[in-house]
Amino acid sequence: MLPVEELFSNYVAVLIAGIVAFFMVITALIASRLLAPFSEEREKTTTYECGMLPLRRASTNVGNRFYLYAILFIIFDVEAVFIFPWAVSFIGIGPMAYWTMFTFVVILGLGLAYAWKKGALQWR
Amino acid sequence: MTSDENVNSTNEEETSEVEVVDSLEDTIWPLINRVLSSVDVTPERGSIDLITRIPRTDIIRALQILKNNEEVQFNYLRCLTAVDNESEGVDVVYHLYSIPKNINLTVKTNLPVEDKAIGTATEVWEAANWLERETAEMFGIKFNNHPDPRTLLMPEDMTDTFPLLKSHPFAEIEILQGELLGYDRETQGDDE
Amino acid sequence: MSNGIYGIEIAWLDAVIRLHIIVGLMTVVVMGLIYVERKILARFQQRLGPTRTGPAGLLQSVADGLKLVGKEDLRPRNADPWTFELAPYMVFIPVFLGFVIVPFAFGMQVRILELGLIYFVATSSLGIIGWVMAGWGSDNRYAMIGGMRAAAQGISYELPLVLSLISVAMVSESYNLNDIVLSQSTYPNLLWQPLVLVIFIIAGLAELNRTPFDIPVGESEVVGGPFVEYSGIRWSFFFLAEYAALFIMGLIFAAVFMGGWAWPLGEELGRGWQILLVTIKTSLFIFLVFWIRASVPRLRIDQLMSFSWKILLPLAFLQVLINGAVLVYEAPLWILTITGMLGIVVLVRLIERAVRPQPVTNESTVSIGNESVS
Amino acid sequence: MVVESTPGFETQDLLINVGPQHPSTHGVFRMVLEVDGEIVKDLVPHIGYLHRGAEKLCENNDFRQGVGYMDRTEYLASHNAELSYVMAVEALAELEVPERAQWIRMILCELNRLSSHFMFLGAFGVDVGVFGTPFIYAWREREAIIDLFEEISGDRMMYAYFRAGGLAWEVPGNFEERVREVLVSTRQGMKDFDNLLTRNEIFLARTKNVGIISAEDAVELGMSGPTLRASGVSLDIRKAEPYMYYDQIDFDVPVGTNGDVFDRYLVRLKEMEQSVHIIEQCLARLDDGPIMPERMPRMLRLPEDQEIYVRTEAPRGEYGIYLVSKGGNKPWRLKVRSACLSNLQALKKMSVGQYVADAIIILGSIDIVLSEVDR
Amino acid sequence: MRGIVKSLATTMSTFIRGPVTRGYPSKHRELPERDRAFPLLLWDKDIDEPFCTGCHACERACPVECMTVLMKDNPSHESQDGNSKRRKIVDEFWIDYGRCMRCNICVEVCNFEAIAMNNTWSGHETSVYDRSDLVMDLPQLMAQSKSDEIQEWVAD
Repeated sequence: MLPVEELFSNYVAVLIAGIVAFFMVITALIASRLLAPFSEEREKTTTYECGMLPLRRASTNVGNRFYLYAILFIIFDVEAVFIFPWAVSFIGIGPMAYWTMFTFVVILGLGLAYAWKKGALQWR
Repeated sequence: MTSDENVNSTNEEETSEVEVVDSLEDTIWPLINRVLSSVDVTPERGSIDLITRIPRTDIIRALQILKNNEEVQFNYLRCLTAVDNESEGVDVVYHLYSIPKNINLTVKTNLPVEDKAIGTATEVWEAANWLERETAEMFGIKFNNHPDPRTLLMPEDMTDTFPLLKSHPFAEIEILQGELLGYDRETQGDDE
Repeated sequence: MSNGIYGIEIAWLDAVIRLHIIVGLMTVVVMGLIYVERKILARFQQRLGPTRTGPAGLLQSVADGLKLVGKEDLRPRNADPWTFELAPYMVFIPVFLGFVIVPFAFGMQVRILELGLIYFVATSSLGIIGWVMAGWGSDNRYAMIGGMRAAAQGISYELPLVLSLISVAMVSESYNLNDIVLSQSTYPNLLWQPLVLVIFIIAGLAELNRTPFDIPVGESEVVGGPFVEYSGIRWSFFFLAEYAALFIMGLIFAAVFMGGWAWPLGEELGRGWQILLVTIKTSLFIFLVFWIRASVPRLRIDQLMSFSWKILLPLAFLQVLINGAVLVYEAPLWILTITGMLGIVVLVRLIERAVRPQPVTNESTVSIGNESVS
Repeated sequence: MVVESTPGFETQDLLINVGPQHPSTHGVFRMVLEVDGEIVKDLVPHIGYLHRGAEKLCENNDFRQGVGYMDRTEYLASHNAELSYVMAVEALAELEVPERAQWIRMILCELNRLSSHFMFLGAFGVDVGVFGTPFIYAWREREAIIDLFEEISGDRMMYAYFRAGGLAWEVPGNFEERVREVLVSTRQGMKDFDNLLTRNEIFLARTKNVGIISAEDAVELGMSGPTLRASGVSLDIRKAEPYMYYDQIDFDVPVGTNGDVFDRYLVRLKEMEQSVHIIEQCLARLDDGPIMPERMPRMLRLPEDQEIYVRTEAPRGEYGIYLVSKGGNKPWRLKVRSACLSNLQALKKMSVGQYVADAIIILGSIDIVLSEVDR
Repeated sequence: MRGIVKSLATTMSTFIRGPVTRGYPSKHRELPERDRAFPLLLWDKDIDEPFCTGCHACERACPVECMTVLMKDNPSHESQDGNSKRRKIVDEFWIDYGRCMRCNICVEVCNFEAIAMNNTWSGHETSVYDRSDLVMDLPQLMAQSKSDEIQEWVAD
């Protein structure tokens, strides 16, 4: 185990990585802006619609299935978040920790089974 | 092009008149005649299929009978098209096939030039839908009560000219296209 | 690692230098991967692949890159400017962040993070936002559908991926990639976790949007998906991100399941050998991805979702519980091997059952002969 | 131009325009999908982008010149398209086609069926989502067949090899052994496809119970060919109304039971085996002899007021030629009955209620050739 | 899963079998003798003039009307103290390759075997930037036959 200060100082590298990546994108974009030709033409800036003129705006409603999966995901991702700290420390704590998590997972498993039964996992 | 005398239609004339009456008995004509007893129907001897002519007022009713009658069961519409006979009007031609009985029948009906309208066969077979749309736009035939009377192959706005009519010019469109594509330069080159 | 390379002790400068090495490495590797993928796929399809640029087409990626830089960068006039412009950043940056933790050899990584695996999972799922932004911002139907599909798929396969990594971390008792690799110096994790390996590969393919899970970008349906409206350099960042993600996934696979730079029988190796080992193990994963791409069709969205939620997720949970039981009662690890193998059998059975059409029909679908006339 | 969507919360189905410039429309076909989520609510097909007026052109060209136009109506199975046309002309002109020419025609037509079905398998595999592999497999085998066609007729796609009365010229001397060589590679290709797709779980999941059309609907819509037979109707013109020497040949007609996309795939694959079988029998029956009738007029003229509707079994179904003659050396009216046009009519019926991705593979499973649809 | 494994095995088997394609622009396939690209005019080497007499037979037989032929009196005819037996000879000949549908009919109708389909690779690689460049004139149509680049294949 590393000392706490070093634990966080390592994450400075993550920030730097983000900045490096950002500059990588922006330099490439600037290089392209300088090198690439640009011609203003109305036809070019229409969206690709298989050769036809766009029928209407694309950003309309989204199928409600997607939201349902998003909700399910949040439920189970939270569960995963609880499992994360447990996974590497339960051996030290002992069987009690294991059975606690077991119960938790089983309850969520029942929840999944319920969602399944209710048809939430069915696309239609 | 020079040897026109070799045309091999020597024995055509003899066959047509005499054999029609005899050979019709070998075909499915008796059967069809029985089935379509309520309709005014005249037979003709086709090359491989029997051709029957039905007046246009009766045509859809006749087709219904042909499809639904147990003896013939023409459940398959092979083809629907038209033939432009210039002054004699336009023939609408239905090629029927009976899958259970394995028999063919060609049904023809004549439309006069001035009133090219006929009932729609989509009431009988769904297959007629696109075929009628194509025939309509190509020959200017109006299929009454057609469920989807848009153009099929032609542009949406091309509802006044009918390309497959004999009166429609063959080459004009091509010349027009050629000009659009820059063929006029080539023709100038040819004239040198 | 606190002792920097080249004796540089200042932490941030050290990080900057290491990250710049990564930038170069990533660019070269991605170009190489694109070339290798084209060559390998061509070979699977009995084609030649690129041959015209350079010897054996080696410079193909360079030519592609130059072309992309010099290509006109278009933005549809109905597109949402900010979403559209920011999407490449949002796709590329999270992928690049993933390079912070991946180990290339002992002591060869940007940083050892104590929560390395969690960090990896966190960054890799961030990219989905970029995909949705690209899809939404382009004002294009294909892009929009593609973006939605990418989101649905991304979040659905996130869970099996997370749980498979948790399972491995339970055996190695750490989220620290360095420790995970070191814990495998005798036996690699894949021996104890065969089912998890399969789940990881499947979920990994889905996270990478690779065949058979390439529905967000499916050429024959949504014509490239979220980035259909992107061109030139902006488009190339989606591509770069895709292949960089593939590279990272391969490295994680090597580190987590194959023991990274450690030789299975645990002898100390020189750095060159370690890098070679990591390269081989990574290549294995990448080759498998290419191989699968050349061989299988694409799933449909409902099948894709139900496969994740109904098959992978329960199996992954089960594996976590079994792992826990075995570890907490200190049972021998080979039990895990056996249960894992059983799990794979169950997985295969479930897949085959799922494939069977719902109304059960006659087994011989096509009857030869003339008899069945309607 | 772009129409603003009305503000508010009412549900609005997404209209997706697939084609004419889309990778999987197999040419310039356009369909407008009305989509709710991922489910197709409605489908409107648009055709006509490739309409060249082949029928009108043929009315203005003589019978020899017309052959070239027939090639172009069905560019993936040109031999089969030519066959209907020359058969129609032969029947009206009462030409007796020599035996050898008939056998060679049968071999070429069946080979063309093989090449066309390979094309289907390849394109269909790509529609289902395998990255290119089936396409290249298909191309590999198709290439062998097309090379053979090129050795025989001189062209790779537009053969113009059949003539009213027989064949344009004699086949090369090594014809039989070349056909046998091609059959060997064809078998290998079929095996590769079988291994690659037929039992692949993902492929099964994608194709089984998708795009089902019942036998009654298929007949009602005038579908033909493998697409119809997959629904369980055993209608093969080669069996029902044999032309050429198909009545002397032993072969089966594979029939599907479900009428889904998978059946359409499998029926074609099985049909290819039958084609190989037919070609082998034809090769055994092939004798020396003339390839054109002895008394062949230099300029073909047809009798007056005759008409004929000739139908043959092309790879995609019934390819019919309706030929009306009013004398002279040109047809008065020539109608091409396109199998694809009728099959395509069923697309809407098959696709509504399916997923967007399914609509694509259903279109692929019909195996359309747009130049035949539009003519 | 077993089916997927089978698919993987299939692709692996083709991986081992090796490529079947060629590096096209640098490597050409051998063309069969009968291969037909676009029509060309043939050059009578014995007399050093084209076989073609400009009789318009091909022009009339062409389904797409891509040919234009002009005829003239042969200056090297025997009556003009030449060594040629042809009284008339082709003056100008244009073929629009952009229109030609390569149906071989012009070759079949020719009574002098003066026109043939190009069966070399150069006949297949005729891309141009301008449509009008596809209209070939007499020297262009003769060039390949003059330089012995094509072998004529005549159907029996």
